[in-house]
Amino acid sequence: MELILLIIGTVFVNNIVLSQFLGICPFIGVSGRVNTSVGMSAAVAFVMVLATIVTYIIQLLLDKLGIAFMQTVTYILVIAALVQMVEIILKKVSPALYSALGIFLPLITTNCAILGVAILVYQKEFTLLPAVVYAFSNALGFGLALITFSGIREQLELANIPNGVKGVPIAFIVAGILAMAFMGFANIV
Amino acid sequence: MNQWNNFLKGFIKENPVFVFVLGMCPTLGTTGSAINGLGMGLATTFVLVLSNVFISLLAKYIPDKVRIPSYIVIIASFVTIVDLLMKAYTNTPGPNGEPSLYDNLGLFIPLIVVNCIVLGRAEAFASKNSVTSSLVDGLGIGLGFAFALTLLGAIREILGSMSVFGWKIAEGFAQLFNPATEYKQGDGMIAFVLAPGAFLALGYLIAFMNIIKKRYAK
Amino acid sequence: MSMIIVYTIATLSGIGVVSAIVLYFVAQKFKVYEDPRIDEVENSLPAANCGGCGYAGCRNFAEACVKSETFDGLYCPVGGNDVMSKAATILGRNAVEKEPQVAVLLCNGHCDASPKTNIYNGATTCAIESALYGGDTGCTFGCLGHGDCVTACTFNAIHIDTDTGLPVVIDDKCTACGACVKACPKGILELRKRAKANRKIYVACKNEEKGAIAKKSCAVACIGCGKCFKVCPYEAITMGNNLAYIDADKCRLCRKCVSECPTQSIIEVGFPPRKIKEEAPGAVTGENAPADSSNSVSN
Amino acid sequence: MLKTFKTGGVHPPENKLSSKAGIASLPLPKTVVIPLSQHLGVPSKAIVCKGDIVKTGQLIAQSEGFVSANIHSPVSGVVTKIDKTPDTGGYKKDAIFIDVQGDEWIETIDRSTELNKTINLTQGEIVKKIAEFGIVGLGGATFPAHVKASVPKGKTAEYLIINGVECEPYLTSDHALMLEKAEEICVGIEIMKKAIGVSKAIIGIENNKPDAIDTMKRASTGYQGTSVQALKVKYPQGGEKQLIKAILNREVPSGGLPIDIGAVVFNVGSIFAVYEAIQKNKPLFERVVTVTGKEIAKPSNFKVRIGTPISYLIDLAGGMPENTGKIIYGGPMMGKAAINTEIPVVKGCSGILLVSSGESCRKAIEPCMRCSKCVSACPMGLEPYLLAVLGEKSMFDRLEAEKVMDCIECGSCSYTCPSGRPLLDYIRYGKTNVGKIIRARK
Amino acid sequence: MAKKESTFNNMLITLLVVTLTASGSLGFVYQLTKDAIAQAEANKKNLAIKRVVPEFNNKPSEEFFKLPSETPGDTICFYVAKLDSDTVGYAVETYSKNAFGGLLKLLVGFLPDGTINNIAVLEHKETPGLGTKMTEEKFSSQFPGKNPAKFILKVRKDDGEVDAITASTITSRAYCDAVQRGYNSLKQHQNTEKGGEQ
Amino acid sequence: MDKLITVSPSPHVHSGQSVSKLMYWVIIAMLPAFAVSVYFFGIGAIYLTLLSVASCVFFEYIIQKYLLKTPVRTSDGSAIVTGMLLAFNLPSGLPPFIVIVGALVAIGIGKMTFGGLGNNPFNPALVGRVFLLLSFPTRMTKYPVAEGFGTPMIIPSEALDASTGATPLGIIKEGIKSGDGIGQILQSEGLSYTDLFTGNIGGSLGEIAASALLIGFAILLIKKVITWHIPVSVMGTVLIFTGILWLFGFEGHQIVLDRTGISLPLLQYTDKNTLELVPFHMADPLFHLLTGGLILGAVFMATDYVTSPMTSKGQLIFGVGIGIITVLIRVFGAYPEGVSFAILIMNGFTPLINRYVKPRRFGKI
Ligand SMILES: Cc1cc2nc3c(=O)[nH]c(=O)nc-3n(C[C@H](O)[C@H](O)[C@H](O)COP(=O)(O)O)c2cc1C
Ligand SMILES: Cc1cc2nc3c(=O)[nH]c(=O)nc-3n(C[C@H](O)[C@H](O)[C@H](O)COP(=O)(O)O)c2cc1C
Ligand SMILES: Cc1cc2nc3c(=O)[nH]c(=O)nc-3n(C[C@H](O)[C@H](O)[C@H](O)COP(=O)(O)O)c2cc1C
Ligand SMILES: Cc1cc2nc3c(=O)[nH]c(=O)nc-3n(C[C@H](O)[C@H](O)[C@H](O)CO)c2cc1C
Ligand code: SF4
Ligand code: SF4
Ligand code: SF4
Ligand code: SF4
Ligand code: FES
Repeated sequence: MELILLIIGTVFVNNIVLSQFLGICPFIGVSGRVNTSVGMSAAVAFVMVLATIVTYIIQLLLDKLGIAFMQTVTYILVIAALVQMVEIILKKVSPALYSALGIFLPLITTNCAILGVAILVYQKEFTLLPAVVYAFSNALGFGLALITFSGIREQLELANIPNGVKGVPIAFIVAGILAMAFMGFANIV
Repeated sequence: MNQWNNFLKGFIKENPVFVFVLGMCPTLGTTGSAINGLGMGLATTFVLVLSNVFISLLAKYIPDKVRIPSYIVIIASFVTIVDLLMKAYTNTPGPNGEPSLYDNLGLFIPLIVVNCIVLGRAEAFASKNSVTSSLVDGLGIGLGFAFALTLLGAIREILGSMSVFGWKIAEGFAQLFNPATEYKQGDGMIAFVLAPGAFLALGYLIAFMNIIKKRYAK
Repeated sequence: MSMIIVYTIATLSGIGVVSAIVLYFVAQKFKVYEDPRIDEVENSLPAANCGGCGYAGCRNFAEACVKSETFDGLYCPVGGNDVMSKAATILGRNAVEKEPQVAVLLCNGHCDASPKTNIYNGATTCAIESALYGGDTGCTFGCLGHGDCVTACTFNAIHIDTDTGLPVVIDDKCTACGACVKACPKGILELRKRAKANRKIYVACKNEEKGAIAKKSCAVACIGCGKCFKVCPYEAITMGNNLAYIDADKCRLCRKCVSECPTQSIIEVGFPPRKIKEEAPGAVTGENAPADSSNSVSN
Repeated sequence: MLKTFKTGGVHPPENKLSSKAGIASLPLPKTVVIPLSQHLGVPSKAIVCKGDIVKTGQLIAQSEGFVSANIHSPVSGVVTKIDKTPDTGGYKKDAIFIDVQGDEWIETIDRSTELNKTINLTQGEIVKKIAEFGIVGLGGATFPAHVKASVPKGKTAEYLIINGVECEPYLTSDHALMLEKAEEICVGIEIMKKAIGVSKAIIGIENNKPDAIDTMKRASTGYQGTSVQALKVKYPQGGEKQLIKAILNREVPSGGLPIDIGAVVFNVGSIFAVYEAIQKNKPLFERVVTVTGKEIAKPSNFKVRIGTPISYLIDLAGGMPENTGKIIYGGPMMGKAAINTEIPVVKGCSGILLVSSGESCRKAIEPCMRCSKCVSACPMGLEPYLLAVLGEKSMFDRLEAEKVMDCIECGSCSYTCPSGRPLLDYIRYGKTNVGKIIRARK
Repeated sequence: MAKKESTFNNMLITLLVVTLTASGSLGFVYQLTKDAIAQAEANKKNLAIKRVVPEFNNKPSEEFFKLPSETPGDTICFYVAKLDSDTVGYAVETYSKNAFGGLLKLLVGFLPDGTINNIAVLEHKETPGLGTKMTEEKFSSQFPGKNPAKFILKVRKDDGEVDAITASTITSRAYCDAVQRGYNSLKQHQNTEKGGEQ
Repeated sequence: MDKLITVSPSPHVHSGQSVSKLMYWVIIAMLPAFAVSVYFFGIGAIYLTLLSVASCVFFEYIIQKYLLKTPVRTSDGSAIVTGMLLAFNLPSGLPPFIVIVGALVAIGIGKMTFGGLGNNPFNPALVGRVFLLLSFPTRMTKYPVAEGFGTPMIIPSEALDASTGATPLGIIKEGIKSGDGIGQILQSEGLSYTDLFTGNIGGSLGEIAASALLIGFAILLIKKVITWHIPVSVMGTVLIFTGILWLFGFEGHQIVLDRTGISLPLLQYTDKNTLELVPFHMADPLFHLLTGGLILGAVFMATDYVTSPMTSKGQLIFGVGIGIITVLIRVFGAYPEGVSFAILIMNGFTPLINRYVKPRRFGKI
């Protein structure tokens, strides 16, 4: 039950994109097409869970040695290596999966959402299971926002957007209204 | 390249926020007030300048295949240094118990490491240019970023809390509209302080900059 | 030195080295062949992996560059022009310098010359009107004036002249991309060689009907009388389908044909005003010879 | 019980002004112009030359392939020239010009009016004769009738559907024909049944023609397997896919033909033409044309020789009203607006509609407000608003994915759109281009 | 600029060198800032305490104890402020779970006699512009100087003496509830202490 | 003949329906509800509506004419509808400044930024309303006590506490927060179903009178402006969902069987680390149907053409989504009313619905 509430809270109430402001760059950049967003969301979910597990273990080590301040450096190194490894392996093992998800992998290294969630897991003092659930539901939240958003953008492609706001500005404005709508979920858990 | 132009380009022509739309998370997440925006901008500038300088120094010696990991480590180190320094020296709460600057920026300080601007400049500029150029480039882009964040912060603060850099402009201003309203107590449109306002304000700001740029180009 | 520093160094270096080694072996073990140019292009990119180009990361963008024939719609906002030209060098793409051309409208049926015979009241695009109706002036070959070409041009090089109702190409803005030529359902836009000072001489008519009928629907129609054909000293003019056509490659811009045309359907553009007295033919060629040779240099 | 199709449809004001007018014959015009492309498919080839003397019913242009049709002279006289003549859109097409002299028919035609019920020909002979006598569908598409009558191998027809729906507002030519030639139509149906090898035929008639329903019911009682089905009034019930759905509750699959679900559809006019061809040896050179309009003095149905200029018909119906703003060749929903009145009547012309200048202009175009009224109106279950934008933006791959090729161009969408958007214009544009792409792929 | 050739050896060495230097310098900076950071952390707590209790000269952030609250399972933290070993006040970290956004945490400073000295909001999830007005003068100034023994810590709607924040009765109630809870714990503590002395 | 003949592709006739006719029917359908609000709130209702409509039309005109330089289309009536619906969603007695800001946000951000009528993905009036709710929560959650023509036109902020109250849902929410049972709360407030039907309750201008809104619904249906799908699915879902939650209590233990409510235990996350069993109160389905602008939203706002799905199947999904989210927010969330948010959220999903829910294609194999 607690975990279910955690999922709902993370996906809807404290949506990683719309209220935590993490992973905005891919949110704006890769949201032109619904299909691409689906691939991106899946890739993020995969890496986010994996990275959370690995950094969770690293953190145990850091805490043991009393060098928690090394968090940023070690996390990013590990995440970067991890992503690259996944990419290489995926390319060989399952080219189909690679062409569906793999192309998003490099983009994910420099995505605040992954590192951000890893750090948040630490700050919220989760144990491993809630940490994984938390990471996964953040990825879900990211996917929810991204896919909805790309649907809107695909539709806007057919609309007559005034020149000044075409492109990036309108994307932000849509995100703003979406964020406003999601405020409705405030305190739902 | 003329260093002055090199410096200036970060403000308008190659402004990381308005033009490249990079580093959006801190841009949105830390601009609830002008001062936070400025703080975040300066912290990023610090990392950007130092990593630019170091990478332009070291680029020659780093083999191609490991350059990205090496750069990341270098950048991450500077980020950690900023983090430590800010934790030590900008962590004093305000007189009425307002959260400290460090608390306000929170998560976004370590996240400088994944800010695309930093790695992007390292790779695209610093690794190929002289130390001075890289320094100026880092300063220009960094301050351009800081400028954008401060501007956005100021706009959101003015609209959202009727103050700027903490200074209340509300009192006199609101009376112009309707002295009778609650407004004179200095409420702004709170939506602008909240998440939606960040997106909206940034959207319109970029649109405005686009239009200006187009006019300017003509 | 305190233990903290030792731990720090040990952990970080440990993690660094371990991941480097693991990565190295993983990379060896799971090697896949890929076009080496992708690597090269990727290396020339900023590796910011920001997604600003619309692709999922720099490598993805590099692949797109290598795969596509041109750089249409491919642009790295972080690297800017430098990076793009580097990528172009790697892929050997900048060799495609074209002979400068410009779009020209082969119709002069402005409102006065070709009065309306019907009111067209459908969707205002040339493609749609021409699918059902030949045109509302009686000439079924001429410009419909709804400006599909204007919409097609991404360089703002065409606009409709409100007085004549015909599109006008601004030579300096035209990049000869040919979008308008493709867009025009009447096939009356043509890419022609660009001459010095944007001079050009061409028959502004595509009406294939017999002279009398053509003349009836449009005062400035080419009636296929062949007078220009006879007068052209360079055999640049060919006749066919009741029309004269001037081959831009052969035309030396001597302007003899222009005055021959009984319906003024040959148009000259970019020339200085004529002197009252007729110029000697030698002088004309002399004047224009350098124009031709400088052609390939300029632009 | 009234049947109808389920998806979409609209109900424009019917305005059947000439429904009581009967079919009038009219004097021959002085000259006729016979375009060589009067049917769907390859244009025919003229086999007469300038100066040739021709008789009524004589073959003057030959079919140029399977999907093509013979053309016979509608009058007797002299071929003055073979030249181009503008079609309704102003594009010039080849045509034979004939000066009328007298009215001498070729001998083989049986000009008597008595009903001939006995069918002597075999299945193959019937189809051959239909082809020979230049019969094309008179319901509008002018598809060569012999092609439809030759059921391809591997397919079997189960039902012959007779299209007496005439769902277009204003038009009454089929109505009038059913009232006057019910018996002949029933014999025609027997011929067609034999040709395509079916035993069941259903005549579909909309409920706004109760007299035609009665007449056809009475006439068809003697014929086994032929029945009349009354239908609820709804446009475009005359579209064959909708008609089959309404009567048989079967759907022609996307991209398929009626024969795929065992149906063949013919218009009542076509059936009458078949009757005349088989029983009276009369090629298709005249047809019933409705001349109508709110302002016209005498809305009428005329029996007209092909090639007669429409100005001639208009004069006989009381002349062109002062304020005519649009001349529609066909009905208001699917007809083409003609550029002038010099256009000749062709095989596919079922009516001439004169619209006053007040009504001839379209509504001003406003932005689409996504009211989805066009979606509910589309009988093919398409999304016209989307197809139109995609067409406008030339996004052809998406158009194909959105099934633009299924559109039957009925115009229900443009008719309903509160924003007055020229939806069908853009959809047609899209169809043309997608069609090109599909063909190029093959 | 010519790129450096990559071999396994120089790659490994570079990585090693980079990480070594990086971690070395990081460790160094950490050593430098360690104390300042600890100082700042402690400072934060002390500053908050300082705001709610009168002048003191001990280190309350180190002199604290916890008591179970009225609700079983929860604890309430007390910081004792002393001026030259005289207790001048208690900073009580109290809470209410009935605020609009759920949990509301306050630091209430009491004088030894139970009079409220000052209140600081530590943690809340109230609506900006509504519930957050509890930090504003207009509302918060109602409390200092009042002793809950005589002052009814309830909003006027519930027959108390506190003027609720406009449109935020819920927050106001929770605020009062939290203060009351702190006061009760304090009394309980003082009673047991007295009891202990006896 | 001298006159030029018109040519155009088919069809050559038109249904005669037009944007402005549809919009004016919507306005007419809103009039009964408007009349009720004038009856209860007096001049204030008229002032608020007029100001909102005027500002919406004004901003649309200015933006089209001077900023976008596109043809001015204010006469199509859509801005009037937006203005009226915005006013219908505001409490009477607001200072003009707030109303004008709302209109600017609705038209400027919600509509014209996207290119005007037909292009906006979100319901403009609701964008304006929610923006105001987030920006001026105090003013936006204070509803004047209805005193007919005696109600003050603009309530000064000093008098805010004295002359305002909350909506029935707000009352319940607050009551629940302080741990009371539903029946108890309603009894003390003296709310009856007759009041809910006739509009004798606190609330924003247009939401109060269920009966008047239903008359509007009938008008829209009869004039074929809208179809039944969205309103019925929204209201049906709310009835069913709240009904389930309400009935759920009978199987629970802690039941208060009174006229309007029951309470049942529910697990709630009350602290960072603890999960507690707290009493859970639930008003009955009819109460939920008649309050909180549900009918206003279902009939007038969710049905906005531009922002709702194109197919009837899609519209049903859309309506069910709105219903579910509304109940979730009302019962579990912070806000007493959830309709505005629910509609906006589902507006966000509309493009996806349109993408995946297609009409049944004729002859689909
Ligand atoms: C290429 C082509 C082939 C056709 N083949 C057949 C056929 O084999 N059998 C048949 O019954 N109809 C056939 N048709 C006729 C169509 O089913 C249809 O009756 C005709 O196009 C006119 O219908 P409409 O007026 O509804 O458009 C064919 C049509 C086309 C365009
Ligand atoms: C929208 C639409 C409406 C039609 N309406 C009629 C009609 O009212 N009467 C009719 O005979 N054919 C109508 N047709 C043509 C029929 O689809 C079909 O082509 C015809 O009945 C076949 O018979 P035919 O080949 O003898 O013409 C319509 C076609 C379409 C696409
Ligand atoms: C957007 C919104 C935010 C709210 N935030 C709070 C809040 O932070 N604190 C609070 O006590 N009530 C809050 N409420 C509850 C309402 O203001 C409720 O109407 C109020 O508690 C009852 O009015 P009263 O306080 O004047 O009795 C909020 C309501 C809404 C709609
Ligand atoms: C049935 C119907 C409902 C409408 N509902 C709304 C609404 O809720 N909010 C609004 O701003 N406009 C509404 N409009 C007006 C118009 O559609 C709206 O302004 C567009 O969203 C603007 O693009 C409605 C119009 C109709 C016909
Ligand atoms: S579309 Fe291309 S060829 Fe035509 S005018 Fe524009 S730039 Fe020139
Ligand atoms: S040139 Fe062609 S495309 Fe351009 S307006 Fe004329 S007809 Fe249309
Ligand atoms: S014209 Fe095509 S899209 Fe429009 S309603 Fe008819 S079938 Fe549907
Ligand atoms: S009927 Fe017209 S306005 Fe309505 S959705 Fe279709 S195209 Fe748009
Ligand atoms: S700054 Fe780019 S994803 Fe966060």
